[in-house]
Amino acid sequence: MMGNEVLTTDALQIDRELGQQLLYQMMMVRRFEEKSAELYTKEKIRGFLHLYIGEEAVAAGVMHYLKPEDNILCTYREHGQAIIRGIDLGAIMAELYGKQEGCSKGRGGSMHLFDTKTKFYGGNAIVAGHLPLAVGLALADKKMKRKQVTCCFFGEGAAAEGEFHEAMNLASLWQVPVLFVCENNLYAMGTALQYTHAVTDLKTKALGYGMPSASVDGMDLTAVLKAAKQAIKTVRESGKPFFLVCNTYRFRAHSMFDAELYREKAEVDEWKKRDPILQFTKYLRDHALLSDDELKKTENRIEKEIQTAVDFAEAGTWEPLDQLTRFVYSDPVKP
Amino acid sequence: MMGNEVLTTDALQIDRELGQQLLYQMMMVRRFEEKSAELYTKEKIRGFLHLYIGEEAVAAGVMHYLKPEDNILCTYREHGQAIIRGIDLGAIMAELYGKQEGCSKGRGGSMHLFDTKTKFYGGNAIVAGHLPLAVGLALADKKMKRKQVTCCFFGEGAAAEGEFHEAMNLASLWQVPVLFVCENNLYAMGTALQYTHAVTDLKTKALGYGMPSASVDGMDLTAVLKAAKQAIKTVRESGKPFFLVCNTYRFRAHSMFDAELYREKAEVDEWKKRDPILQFTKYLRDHALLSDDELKKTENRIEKEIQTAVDFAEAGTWEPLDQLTRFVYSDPVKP
Amino acid sequence: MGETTATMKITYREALKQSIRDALHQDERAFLLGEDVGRYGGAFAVSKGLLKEFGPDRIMDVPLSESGFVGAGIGAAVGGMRPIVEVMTINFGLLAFDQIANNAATLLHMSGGQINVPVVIRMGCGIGRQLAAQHSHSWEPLFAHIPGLKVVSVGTHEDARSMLLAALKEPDPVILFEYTAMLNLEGETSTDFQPVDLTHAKIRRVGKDVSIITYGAGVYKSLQAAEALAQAGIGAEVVDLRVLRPLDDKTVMASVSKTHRALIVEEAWQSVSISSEVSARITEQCFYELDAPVRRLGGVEVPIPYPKHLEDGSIPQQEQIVSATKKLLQHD
Amino acid sequence: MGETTATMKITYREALKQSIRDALHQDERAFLLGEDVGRYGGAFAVSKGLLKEFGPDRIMDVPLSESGFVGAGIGAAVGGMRPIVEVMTINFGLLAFDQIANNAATLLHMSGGQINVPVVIRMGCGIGRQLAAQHSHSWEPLFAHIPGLKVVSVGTHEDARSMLLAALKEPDPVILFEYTAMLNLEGETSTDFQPVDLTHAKIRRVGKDVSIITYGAGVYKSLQAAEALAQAGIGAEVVDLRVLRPLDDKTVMASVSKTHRALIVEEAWQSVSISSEVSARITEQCFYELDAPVRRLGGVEVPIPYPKHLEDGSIPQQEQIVSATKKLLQHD
Ligand SMILES: Cc1ncc(C[n+]2csc(CCOP(=O)(O)OP(=O)(O)O)c2C)c(N)n1
Ligand SMILES: Cc1ncc(C[n+]2csc(CCOP(=O)(O)OP(=O)(O)O)c2C)c(N)n1
Ligand SMILES: [Mg+2]
Ligand SMILES: [Mg+2]
Repeated sequence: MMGNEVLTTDALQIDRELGQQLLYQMMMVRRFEEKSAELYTKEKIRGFLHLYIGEEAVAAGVMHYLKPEDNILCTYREHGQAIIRGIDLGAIMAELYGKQEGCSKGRGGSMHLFDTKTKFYGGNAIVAGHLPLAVGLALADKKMKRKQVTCCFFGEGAAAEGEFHEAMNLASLWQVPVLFVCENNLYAMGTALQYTHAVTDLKTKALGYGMPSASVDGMDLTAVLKAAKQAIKTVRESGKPFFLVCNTYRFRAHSMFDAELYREKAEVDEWKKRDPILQFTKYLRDHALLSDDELKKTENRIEKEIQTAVDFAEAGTWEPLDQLTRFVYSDPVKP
Repeated sequence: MMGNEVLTTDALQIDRELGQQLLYQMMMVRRFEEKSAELYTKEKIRGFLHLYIGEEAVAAGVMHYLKPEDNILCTYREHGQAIIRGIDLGAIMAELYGKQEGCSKGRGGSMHLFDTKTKFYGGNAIVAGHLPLAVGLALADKKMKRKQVTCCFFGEGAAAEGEFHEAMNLASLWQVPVLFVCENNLYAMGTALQYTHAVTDLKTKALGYGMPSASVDGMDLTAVLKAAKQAIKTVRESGKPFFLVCNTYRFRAHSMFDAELYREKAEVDEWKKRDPILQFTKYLRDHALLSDDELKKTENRIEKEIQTAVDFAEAGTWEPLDQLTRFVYSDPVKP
Repeated sequence: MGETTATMKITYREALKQSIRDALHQDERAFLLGEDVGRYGGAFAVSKGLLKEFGPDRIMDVPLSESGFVGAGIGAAVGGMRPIVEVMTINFGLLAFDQIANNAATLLHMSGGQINVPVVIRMGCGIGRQLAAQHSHSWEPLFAHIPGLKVVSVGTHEDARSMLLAALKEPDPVILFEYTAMLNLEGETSTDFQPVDLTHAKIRRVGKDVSIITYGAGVYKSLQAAEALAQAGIGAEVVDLRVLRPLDDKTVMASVSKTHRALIVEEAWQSVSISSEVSARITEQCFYELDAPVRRLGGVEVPIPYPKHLEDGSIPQQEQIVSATKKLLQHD
Repeated sequence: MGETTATMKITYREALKQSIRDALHQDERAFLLGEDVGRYGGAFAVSKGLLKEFGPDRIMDVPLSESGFVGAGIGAAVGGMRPIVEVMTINFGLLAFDQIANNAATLLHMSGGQINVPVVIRMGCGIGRQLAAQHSHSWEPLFAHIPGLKVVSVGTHEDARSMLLAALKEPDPVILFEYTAMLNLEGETSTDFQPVDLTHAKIRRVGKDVSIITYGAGVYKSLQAAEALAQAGIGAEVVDLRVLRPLDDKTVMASVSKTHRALIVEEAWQSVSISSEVSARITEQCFYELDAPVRRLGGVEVPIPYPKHLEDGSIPQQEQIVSATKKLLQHD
């Protein structure tokens, strides 16, 4: 019958269940976003839509080690993190539709997924603007003596902003437990890494802040798991920040408004050979942790769940126009 | 009679004339500022007044290698640079008075000395706000194929601002000839270095930008000269930026509104033993490059020149109130 | 209101300090963070002594990095603390403006009501100390443009003593402007500090002939002008807006409907300012009550010059308030 | 003016692009720098093809660092170049606001007239693409508050084609707002591009009954509303402010003195806005000409929501302009 090999990497033991769960997460993110792109074409989803396709191993690998009480902050390219965090799929899709059943009541859309229940603090669309917030959340945890990690995702483009510098320095000075995860997908919109940073080995940046750092192949889930385990352990135990660079690639355009003039198709194709889902599927198969049948089942399950989410979003309702000015100020507290 | 020893350091040959000229510059800065403090007490000078006393070797040493066509940008603590650059002493003092004969027509005051004739671009009072300007000036030079260096002074406190990060990265990416001079006087107002930066060896910061760097004892003029010569040579020849950290100390309060609660008098006294003027005077004497008589003459000359400057400022005139809205927009160009 | 209460003399600085002290005593989640608030004692000595009293966890010195530490304050508020962030002066506030406008002011909305941001951001503000163009800004209008923020202005000793405490009770971000030129000013306040509310403008002086509407450093100046006007037999009502966003239209319109004339006084540059907004609202809401066109007396539109006579000339002074008011009354 | 000139159809995007091309051809000191202006072709394809035509020294991609590269643009202007700095959208403009307000706007003044800052800073602006709270700002009022800046708004194809060229001739910093929601819009312009001036508002449509005063994305909307009003027999004059700082009072007052009624339309949040200022000035300068109170129709004061119906509801639409105008006329 099926192999039940248990793989011990430095990071963790990947048994059948865990392996398939991680694969499921990555596939779900992939399929959800493919579906979203389709729905965008159908004008069900509007505004900006930034896909994570190709980068799934980063979120899956890093977030595996986060606990429910840990804080998460992301960029506008955050569907992957939102799904893996376990925000209700229907609520995410409804948010992309702008329905009031969405996780941000439809007010935010794709770039602003929020869910305080799972400590998911956006969905932030000012590049690097959430880094100082992450430091502040961690500071609050430290002050309140909550042993939590704040995990903050951002792109390599963000690392050129002044906020990166200020946030890194503050986190290190204050010794607060933030994991800074730089998703280096080599491009900031159409600006390649070498035009954004004078130093392209990004972990070098941490030296100026006396912060421990590591960089890892972000296309390889097992490598991300290994690095993330170590990084999160360090943060959790020391209460201090860590800078983790995940080298990855986005297979799709920056957003739905992108003619991709700035890179060659051949380059994209080259990277697609390193597709994290293909790689991890092969890994599981090679170690007899995944059968064709199981894969098929996972695929089917994902299709169904996505369909349910889409149905939920379709059935969702528009917030009445007369509620337009809600959420500007808090409702007065009843004494 | 007098020795005529010529000293060859790695940096330069200090002969009698040069040695005394450098000493004169530092003493002039010192005396000018002491006088300014006195005039502040007399309410002749108002607003903020930031003294450079203790840090004179930094400006004297670095600026020795600048050419007339090089650009200079400073902070609000810029009397030293302005004097050494050769802005008319009377015009500087008149500016401190706010008279229209001042180098900024009295509009700027102590924090905003400007003189385009000597390519002196302020006197900038938003901490780190002039760093991007410096990069831009250097970019213009590069584009116009002018072989000039832009020398930008700022404090170690400024290096925590996002603008520092952005300017360093841009300068390095664009390969523009900026010398970044960090005047590390250990305090940003009352906040000591270790509360401002997670990494206190400031030249480490340059690593994240792939920029060459050096740090030097900023109390020792000969050391500054040596480091500056090398740094400016590098910038001038390569057309690329350099990060020079000068470790120094301010003997006086941050500004005239400072009770100095944040440091011990003993610490200040300790540093005063390393007074750059005392050190360099001793150096010249030890090498028989300065006689008592010459020193006395220099002192007298300085007294006189300062008195002339004060007289000029006193005799200066107030800009009529009906001209208040000048300099908001340029006067229309006559066709 | 009618009752006599004991009063005491206190400087504006001391009133501010005592309000911070009270805040830190009342709520253990409250802490102060900003440049030089601790070891230096505050750039203007407002927080002098507090580091010793409360320790470095509650009086936090921060590096020069306005966007970073204001953003961290916002994050800490989201995380359940009650940060009092001090931006040394409003002149450096633009460096943090993105954090304030794009994060503090929008998180509640973008999250569909999930996230409150109970942060208070204090900024020293205004002109009057010969600090020249980069250090003399009156940028209240910029912040008052942003929905999601409550923007308040501390124009009196009473408010200096109590406004912060009220601000800390708000579930939403409050920008609190203090006036550095007033720090040494002594004033009379009640010894029994009444909680102030953060929704209402306040009539600082009752009058029947004209409404002088103002805020911040304009309040005492306008009160002095009103004294002078009283000598000339003119009853000027002085309205201290206090809350610059959202504006308390009711109090303003009630006053103007009574006096039928309005002069709006502010130190900020006049174009696109609080006085523009108030003027427009009066036109919209009580045009037919007006016996004369609404007049504004705002800052001269020039980067502030260093010399005293030019600096003084850049903002409305008492004499100008008096003469503008008189002119307004000649409109009958 | 009476003469017939040949016209052509052009999109707003293409008009902007051609103006940049012309600028780069006309002045070798001019160069464009901004995020993704080169290899990406411009976030909204405005500069597509220009990298190829002009090379990377004149079409410079920059890292995400708004304060840094805007400041560098200011510095390069001081150094004798004529930088056209693109801040991708105004939403990121606050990150550069300190550089703009404290450096670009003050250097001339602080230096006593020694330093000119001939920089042009272009910002994509406005709402209308469902980009939600952090990406839909109409922050023209914030910049219009700052003396030392010229602030202009590109409301028509004609201005899209020519305003940049005029801006580059200015010795002082110009902030130039373009409207991303209009990029695909086709319009008619003269083939013979007349230099535009940067001092005057422009009457886009003559009318005698009411003045609709607007700018930016409000211009075409107001013109459409005016068409609709014409059907109802109402002659609306449409005034495009164009220059938001310094405002051209003369053109505005002439129009209002003629029509005796004014509606001010803008998409920016209404409080402390351009419309507040215009309203206040009308009150000050032609109160006695008014047959009805000045009315404003500005943006609803809410961070912009993502869903289309709520987004549309956040700004004045044509129907509202029509109905507000009619209401204004019932005031006789
Ligand atoms: C402050 C700011 N500037 C510019 C933008 C426009 N923009 C959105 S995403 C992006 C590129 C960001 O690149 P990176 O940080 O590498 O993240 P990625 O999109 O590659 O995941 C840019 C320029 C923005 N949203 N915020
Ligand atoms: C952006 C900004 N924040 C705060 C201030 C107030 N301030 C003026 S000088 C100063 C300290 C600067 O320290 P440093 O850069 O080390 O220079 P130093 O004064 O020691 O020469 C501070 C906080 C300012 N002027 N600008
Ligand atoms: Mg990227
Ligand atoms: Mg210092």
